[in-house]
Amino acid sequence: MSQPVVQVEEQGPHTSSQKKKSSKLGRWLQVYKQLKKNKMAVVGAWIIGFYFLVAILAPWIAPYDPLKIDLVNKLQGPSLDHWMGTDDKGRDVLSRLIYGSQLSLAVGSVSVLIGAFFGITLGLIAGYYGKWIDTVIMRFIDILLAFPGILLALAIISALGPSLINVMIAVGIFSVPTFARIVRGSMLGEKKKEYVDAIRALGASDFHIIVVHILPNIFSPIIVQGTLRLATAILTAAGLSFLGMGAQPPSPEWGAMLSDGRNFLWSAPHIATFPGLAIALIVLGLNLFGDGLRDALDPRSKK
Amino acid sequence: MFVFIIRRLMQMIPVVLGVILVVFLIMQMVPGDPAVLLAGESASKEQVAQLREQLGLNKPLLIQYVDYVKDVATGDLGTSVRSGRPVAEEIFTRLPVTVELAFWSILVTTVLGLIAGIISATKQYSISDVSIMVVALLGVSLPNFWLGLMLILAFAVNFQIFPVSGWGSFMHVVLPAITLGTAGAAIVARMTRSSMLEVISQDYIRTAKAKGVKETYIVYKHALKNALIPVITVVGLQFGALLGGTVLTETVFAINGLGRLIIDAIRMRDLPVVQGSILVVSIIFVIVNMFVDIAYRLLNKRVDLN
Amino acid sequence: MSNNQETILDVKDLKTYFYVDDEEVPAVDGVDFTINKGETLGIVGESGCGKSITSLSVMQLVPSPPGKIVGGEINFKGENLLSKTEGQMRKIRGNEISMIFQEPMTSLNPVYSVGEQIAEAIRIHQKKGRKEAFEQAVKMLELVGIPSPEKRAKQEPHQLSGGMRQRVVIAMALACNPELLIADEPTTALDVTIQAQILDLLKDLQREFNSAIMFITHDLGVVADTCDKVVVMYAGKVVEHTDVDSLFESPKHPYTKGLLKSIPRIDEDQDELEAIDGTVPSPTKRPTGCTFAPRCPFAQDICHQQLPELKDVDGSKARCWIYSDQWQGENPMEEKGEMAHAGN
Amino acid sequence: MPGTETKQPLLDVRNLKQYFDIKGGVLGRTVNHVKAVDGIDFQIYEGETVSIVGESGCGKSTTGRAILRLDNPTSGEIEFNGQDLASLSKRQMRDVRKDLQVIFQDPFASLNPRQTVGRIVEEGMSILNSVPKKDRKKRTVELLEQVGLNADVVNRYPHEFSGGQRQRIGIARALAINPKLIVCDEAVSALDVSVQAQVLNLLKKLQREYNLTFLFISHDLGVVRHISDRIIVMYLGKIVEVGDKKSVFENPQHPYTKALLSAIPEPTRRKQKERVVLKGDVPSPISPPSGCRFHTRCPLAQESCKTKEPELRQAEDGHMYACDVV
Amino acid sequence: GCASEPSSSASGESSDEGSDEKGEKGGELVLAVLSDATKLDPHQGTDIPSANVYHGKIYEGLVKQDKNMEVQPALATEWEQLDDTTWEFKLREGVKFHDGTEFKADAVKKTFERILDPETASPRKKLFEMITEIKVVDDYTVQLKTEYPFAPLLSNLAHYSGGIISPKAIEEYGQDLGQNPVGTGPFKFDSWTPGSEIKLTKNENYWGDQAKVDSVVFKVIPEDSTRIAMVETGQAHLANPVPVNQVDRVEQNQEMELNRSEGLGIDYLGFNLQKEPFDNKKVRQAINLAVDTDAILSGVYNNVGTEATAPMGPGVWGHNEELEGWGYDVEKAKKLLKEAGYEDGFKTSIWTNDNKARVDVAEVVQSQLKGVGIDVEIKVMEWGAYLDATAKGEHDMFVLGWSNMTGDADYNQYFLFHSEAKGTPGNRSFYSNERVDELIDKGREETDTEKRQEIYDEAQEIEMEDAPMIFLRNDEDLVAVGKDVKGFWMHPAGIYMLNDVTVK
Ligand SMILES: Nc1ncnc2c1ncn2[C@@H]1O[C@H](COP(=O)(O)OP(=O)(O)OP(=O)(O)O)[C@@H](O)[C@H]1O
Ligand SMILES: Nc1ncnc2c1ncn2[C@@H]1O[C@H](COP(=O)(O)OP(=O)(O)OP(=O)(O)O)[C@@H](O)[C@H]1O
Ligand SMILES: [Mg+2]
Ligand SMILES: [Mg+2]
Repeated sequence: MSQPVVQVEEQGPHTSSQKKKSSKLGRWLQVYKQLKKNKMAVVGAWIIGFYFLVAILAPWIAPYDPLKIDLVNKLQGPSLDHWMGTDDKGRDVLSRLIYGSQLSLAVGSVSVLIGAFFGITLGLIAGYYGKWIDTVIMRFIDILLAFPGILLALAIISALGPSLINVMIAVGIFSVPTFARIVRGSMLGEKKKEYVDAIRALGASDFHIIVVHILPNIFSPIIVQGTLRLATAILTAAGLSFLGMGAQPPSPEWGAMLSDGRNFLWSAPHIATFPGLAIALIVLGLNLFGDGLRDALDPRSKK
Repeated sequence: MFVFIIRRLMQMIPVVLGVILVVFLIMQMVPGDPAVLLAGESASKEQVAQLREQLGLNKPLLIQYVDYVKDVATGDLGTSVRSGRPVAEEIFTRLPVTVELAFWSILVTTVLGLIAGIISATKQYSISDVSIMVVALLGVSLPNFWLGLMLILAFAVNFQIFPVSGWGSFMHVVLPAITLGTAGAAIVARMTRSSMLEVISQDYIRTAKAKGVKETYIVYKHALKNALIPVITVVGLQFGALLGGTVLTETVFAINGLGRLIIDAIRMRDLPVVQGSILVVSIIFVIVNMFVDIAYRLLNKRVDLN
Repeated sequence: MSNNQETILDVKDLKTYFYVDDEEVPAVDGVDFTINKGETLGIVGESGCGKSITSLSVMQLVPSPPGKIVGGEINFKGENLLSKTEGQMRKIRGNEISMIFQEPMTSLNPVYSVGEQIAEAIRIHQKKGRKEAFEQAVKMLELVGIPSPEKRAKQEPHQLSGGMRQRVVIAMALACNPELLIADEPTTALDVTIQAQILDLLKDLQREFNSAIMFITHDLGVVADTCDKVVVMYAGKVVEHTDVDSLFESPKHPYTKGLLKSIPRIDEDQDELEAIDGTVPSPTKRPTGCTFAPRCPFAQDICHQQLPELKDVDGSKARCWIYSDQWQGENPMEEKGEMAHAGN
Repeated sequence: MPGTETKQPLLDVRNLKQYFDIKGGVLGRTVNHVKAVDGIDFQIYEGETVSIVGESGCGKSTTGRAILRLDNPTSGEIEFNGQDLASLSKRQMRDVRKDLQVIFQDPFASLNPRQTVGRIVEEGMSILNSVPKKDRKKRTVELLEQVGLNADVVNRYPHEFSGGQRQRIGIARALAINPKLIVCDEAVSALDVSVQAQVLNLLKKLQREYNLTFLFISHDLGVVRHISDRIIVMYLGKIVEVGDKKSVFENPQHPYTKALLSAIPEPTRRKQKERVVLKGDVPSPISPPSGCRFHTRCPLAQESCKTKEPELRQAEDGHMYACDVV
Repeated sequence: GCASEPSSSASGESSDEGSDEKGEKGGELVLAVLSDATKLDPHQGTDIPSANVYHGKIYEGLVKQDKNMEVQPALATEWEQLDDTTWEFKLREGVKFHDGTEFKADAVKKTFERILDPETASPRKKLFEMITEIKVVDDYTVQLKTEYPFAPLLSNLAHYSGGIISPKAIEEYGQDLGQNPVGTGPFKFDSWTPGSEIKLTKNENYWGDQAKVDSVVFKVIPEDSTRIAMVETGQAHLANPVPVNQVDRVEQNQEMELNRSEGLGIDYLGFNLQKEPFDNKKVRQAINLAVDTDAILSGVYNNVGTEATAPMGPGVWGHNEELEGWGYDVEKAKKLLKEAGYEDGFKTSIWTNDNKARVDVAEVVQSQLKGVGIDVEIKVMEWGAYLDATAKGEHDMFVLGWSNMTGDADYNQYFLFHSEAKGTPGNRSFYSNERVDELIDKGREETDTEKRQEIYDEAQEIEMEDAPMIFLRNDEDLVAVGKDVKGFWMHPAGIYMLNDVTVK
């Protein structure tokens, strides 16, 4: 019997164990479709999009100069002139929030990038090489993880001094263990797959295998983690600012605004309320989106 | 199991040494000379030099580290620059407060989280599921310092049900514990839910159904115990977040615990106190995590016990 | 060969569909078969053809939301199970019909001792006390050939080997002496030497309990070894329903025949296997007409256009146009079938 | 079958051992080993197909992986084409790779889901630079057609294919660098019988065309009989019987081989042969039984089996078995 | 000397002062305060939170100042200046320390010897370093000899570092005296939970009028809003400080009232004269003109405190009444800048610690200086680092306050403007003017009050012209007082006066 040339017809799932893996474009298209079905994720995406838009358009949409002090008009409640009122120096809260979005998103993104870069690198190396390399790296990660909550970030800031840049570094370092663990875990699973052995059998270098073959395949959990971590980073940075360890005045960082506003909870609650809501909303958006993304990327969650 | 506990204890040692090292190194990066600080503003150069000698600041870093580890091992965390009292004393007068706060908060986290998670999972896609999950998401998203302020505004100022701040009675605990426990409760609820749902889709649940076991019985007997296993780890990790959160919560509620000690010490550049208290909190966390690990092993017998 | 002709299970035109991403997946799409008391019915077919879903449908354990039994009848001892309430079904499950699953590793609850898990079924259905049920569970373990059953009963699944776990699962299924036992690939995950043990055990137990067995497998060797009758499924449908002798001696459906020829044999040398071309169509994209037509060497126009009926052919049933009046030309099966015989 | 006596073997495995560490104890030190492969010898000659059969966990895959140097063997020599692979450095090993290839079991895990079929097949050529860049595309298409796939599949992704088709892609990848020896680790086990038959036919055809040598790992004796020239039966990390296909199947010597053969239910209505049902489970390779490893389950076991480890002994020409009783 | 939190002094008229018949005796008085004490040792204290716990409560000095800053007898019943450098004090008889020791001349001697002892390394030594001898004449007579005629001696003795310590306690506790204070005052030290609270109990054996409450608790509540809310909800009787932005909240509340009292301190924005361009007088003057201190007083300080027209406020003895502030004149400022060669402005920074009001000032000044083209960056540091940096002269501009505990010009002039006091002691603008140094030295020794006033008038005039700093406001102390509290007043030096306080 001669070998038939098999026409590749539209093939669906063939066995129940099959995981949905797809081509680059097709894959993201599928993820997008999946996401679109998740109403919560759509809401999250809208929120995130809105914030980014606001951050980009800040100079054009902010009604006032966020730093313009106007002591005569201080502590005004929301009005037509000042939709969110003014703060204790008469600055327009809305304008400050709008500009603050740039800071919060920048702090969040940069620190997540820092954390992701080092975390992914460490996780990949630990997971791929295993043995003592793994032990050394993971012990180091354990040490970082042994600092509860934002304490590590606080310790770092206490050494570097408070500033937004240092917050990025501190929160970045604080995020390293999370990424390292996720990546290592995925790596352990992925490196056992036969395609990795197949590539090794072809004589590919470790670097080639890790970067070209494995990394793209474990990217989903990294993306999901990145989104969720962004939320945490924004919260942590705000917390540090709240403690006076973050953004320096007069910068309209939300945590710092909140910290300022707490003195006026009684007389002018709007000053603390709006930045609080702004933080809660973006964090909510990121969480919603991250969750949706996780579901969309997770083949098991298909209902 | 015994071997495991011993091994886990031994594993703690390098982690604790590492934590000490990290704290030690970070504190080395702090600008300013500790001797100058400790000597006080009016001290002469000679006095400072003498103090440097006395504190061993002239020695190589590594020796300083080893000395510090030795001191820590004997319970000597140094002397507070600001108050002149031993750091250990400063810490241990505040520790009970933070431990109590942490206890109530973790209670809020666990109890609330578990109940919500179980309801949510068993009534998947129902109104209560959706609303619990929405609330849980909010809980994760609210900055806890803000939540604390809002709770004060609402329950202490407007309704005057609870005291604004301070410590001592049960009433004092309520608002801070809620503030601190909420985020964790939300996370535990989500984790419980997904873990429950995951377990419910397992083969052995199908086996139980094939035996004719009742649905509720399946949930509480077959699923819950398995579902709790990953939840325990999450609770352990939440405990860490919670300990870190005390810094903020204690500031908001003016509770004189370790968290505030740290923040104050950072503000005052009281480095021995910063160093010591971060160390103590970390060690507590490491110990708690060890217990969590052990509990996890006990529950999850599938994990290789070697 | 059944020694008892009373029908215990009669499945008629069973249809179980899944609804995924707004798509309808007809996993089981018109399945008919019967099982008599004390007899073993094998269900064979390639992966994804709907064997497991058929069995879960009988138990009414099809995962739902996505899945739903959309049509047909499942008559168990004359009563349609589809019209029973969940409470009534619970009384049947584990008691009158019980099930052995494929994966012995995952079908036991990891946090309870195996004795407890067996006893649970006994407690539920026989209303026995905890202690009594446990004792009976130990007896069951002994029955399935587990050495020192008292000790093992107190152990948890992770302390047992794969073969022992599968025995536990069998003990659990037999604990209430069911009239129908559904075994979904009970040996696929096991090594051949262990498989031989389990198959022997099942045969012994069947003799003892006189249960009817619905035995799902993809291994025709196992079918030959254990079954009295066979249902061959292809793409959600029964293509042949026959007794085991005629299956191997004169398969009626081209698919069955292809399957038999594809198997490399340990008892003879073959230079080349007669493989079936192509692949199984995906359940969402099944061809119109006979689902096997695209791979069938004999397919004619009608095969691509219309779905044939499941028809009586020489005491067997087959779903093929060859046995109808519309078929043009002679029956290609017979000729080839003879060649196959010649090869034997 | 080629004249095996005169020729130099392509692959000569001598006393290969592969132990995996088990960490434990208070300090997490190595407290024990999984003796996955515990001293095996065998040869493969050019152009033949040698199969390794045995139950799960007996060390089949481990042997294959050691030969491919995917794991570094604990000890022993693996002489391939006159070179001892076990002693080569990572870099030196790369030069040898072009002669050694592998096809894996799982059609879903063995292809990188993020690469196009074209990339997958081309990868080996580019890593080893065995084919000039400009010719790679052409060669890829050729190979795909060789294994029965259309040329237009190059831009598709693995998930768009069925299991059998994926296995063909894997075969094309292995062929791309013109290897001499291909290790097929359960290459058809995950496939449905109808598709398995297609792939088996394909492998046979390719062997004829390219004069390939196969080391075929499988637990399915039917498949093994169909494809191999010679057969190695393993039990708990040891070889218990080696010989050419016919003599092993028709005249098995070792009680384990006999039991294995008899345990397989045959798809026929002819009277099933008398079965030798083995008692108990396969012992753990961490602490394998002393003496003859099979003695715990062997129907013929004698007192001496518990202590004395049997040597491989000759039954007939090239047919050897390790049992002192039969 | 020490730059401290804006503190204050004043002759604050308290609401129901003296009307003790209204309140009931007994009970516990709870004060919500910002910071915990550091050391309850008059010789080690540089901070008002500590002083507020012991000064006038646990410890008393030989003399004290009343609400008008007049010197009054305390542990000394009378005194006499025997010559330019010798002072004789008659001590009160029948006074006992809390530990039972009798108060006699040796206690005075031991106390002052301790503060002067280099071993003690007292940061307050400067207040008494001119004392060369403490002579015990008899059990109840002491003579103090000074190196040179020193006019402000009595004021300094009234300072909180002048508290007389039990000689037995000095022996017994040594360096740990800060945790075990033993004095003669109306309250005894009871307990201290660091960071949380300090409790004092009434001294039943007090020589003077006994305190009306049984005990006093200082609760540390760092959160501003919380501190005030505690008074609002009755959990505390007094809260201090009240941040300026909460003035309205306190005033409008039924549950509490605001006690305002003029302080002796001053808030200022300093320049680092060692750095360009602040070494240029014109630049400093220009900035003085460009900053609208009125707007800051009303906008940032919420009109708490008064406009500063001189380096020290009217409450301080020696205040120059003739001086006027620089006023606000942007045009003139620009002109001066042009003359100085900074027509296009320059870049600089304002340093401050993380005190809300100071940060606010920095922000407002930043915004105002933008108007004359000066681009300012704000650096907020924690207190320790800030003090360190400003003492070393790393800063450009800086916001700070200077409290005046003695109410005398010297305390202000010497520490803020004398070139000897550069850096840590207090002159953080590194100002140096020979004439001013000369005048301050003269002022210390001049005993004739009129002449002394003239000396200080001239000094302040020069300082105003030299403009090493912008004087932002004269302090005012704010205390939130619960409605049940009667008899509270705030000493101008920023000390709570609790002796007459009653609570319901
Ligand atoms: N939960 C589900 N959601 C969607 N489709 C499903 C689900 N379960 C099964 N199916 C589909 O139903 C069809 C039949 O599945 P089934 O499990 O009965 O196959 P099977 O014959 O048992 O195969 P195998 O031999 O692999 O066990 C498959 O094509 C599968 O894709
Ligand atoms: N990396 C490893 N670490 C530890 N043990 C291993 C490792 N790889 C294999 N083993 C063990 O070595 C033994 C032999 O494994 P191997 O995979 O070679 O078996 P096999 O014959 O291929 O089995 P199967 O038929 O299941 O594939 C098994 O007991 C296995 O658990
Ligand atoms: Mg199945
Ligand atoms: Mg294998």
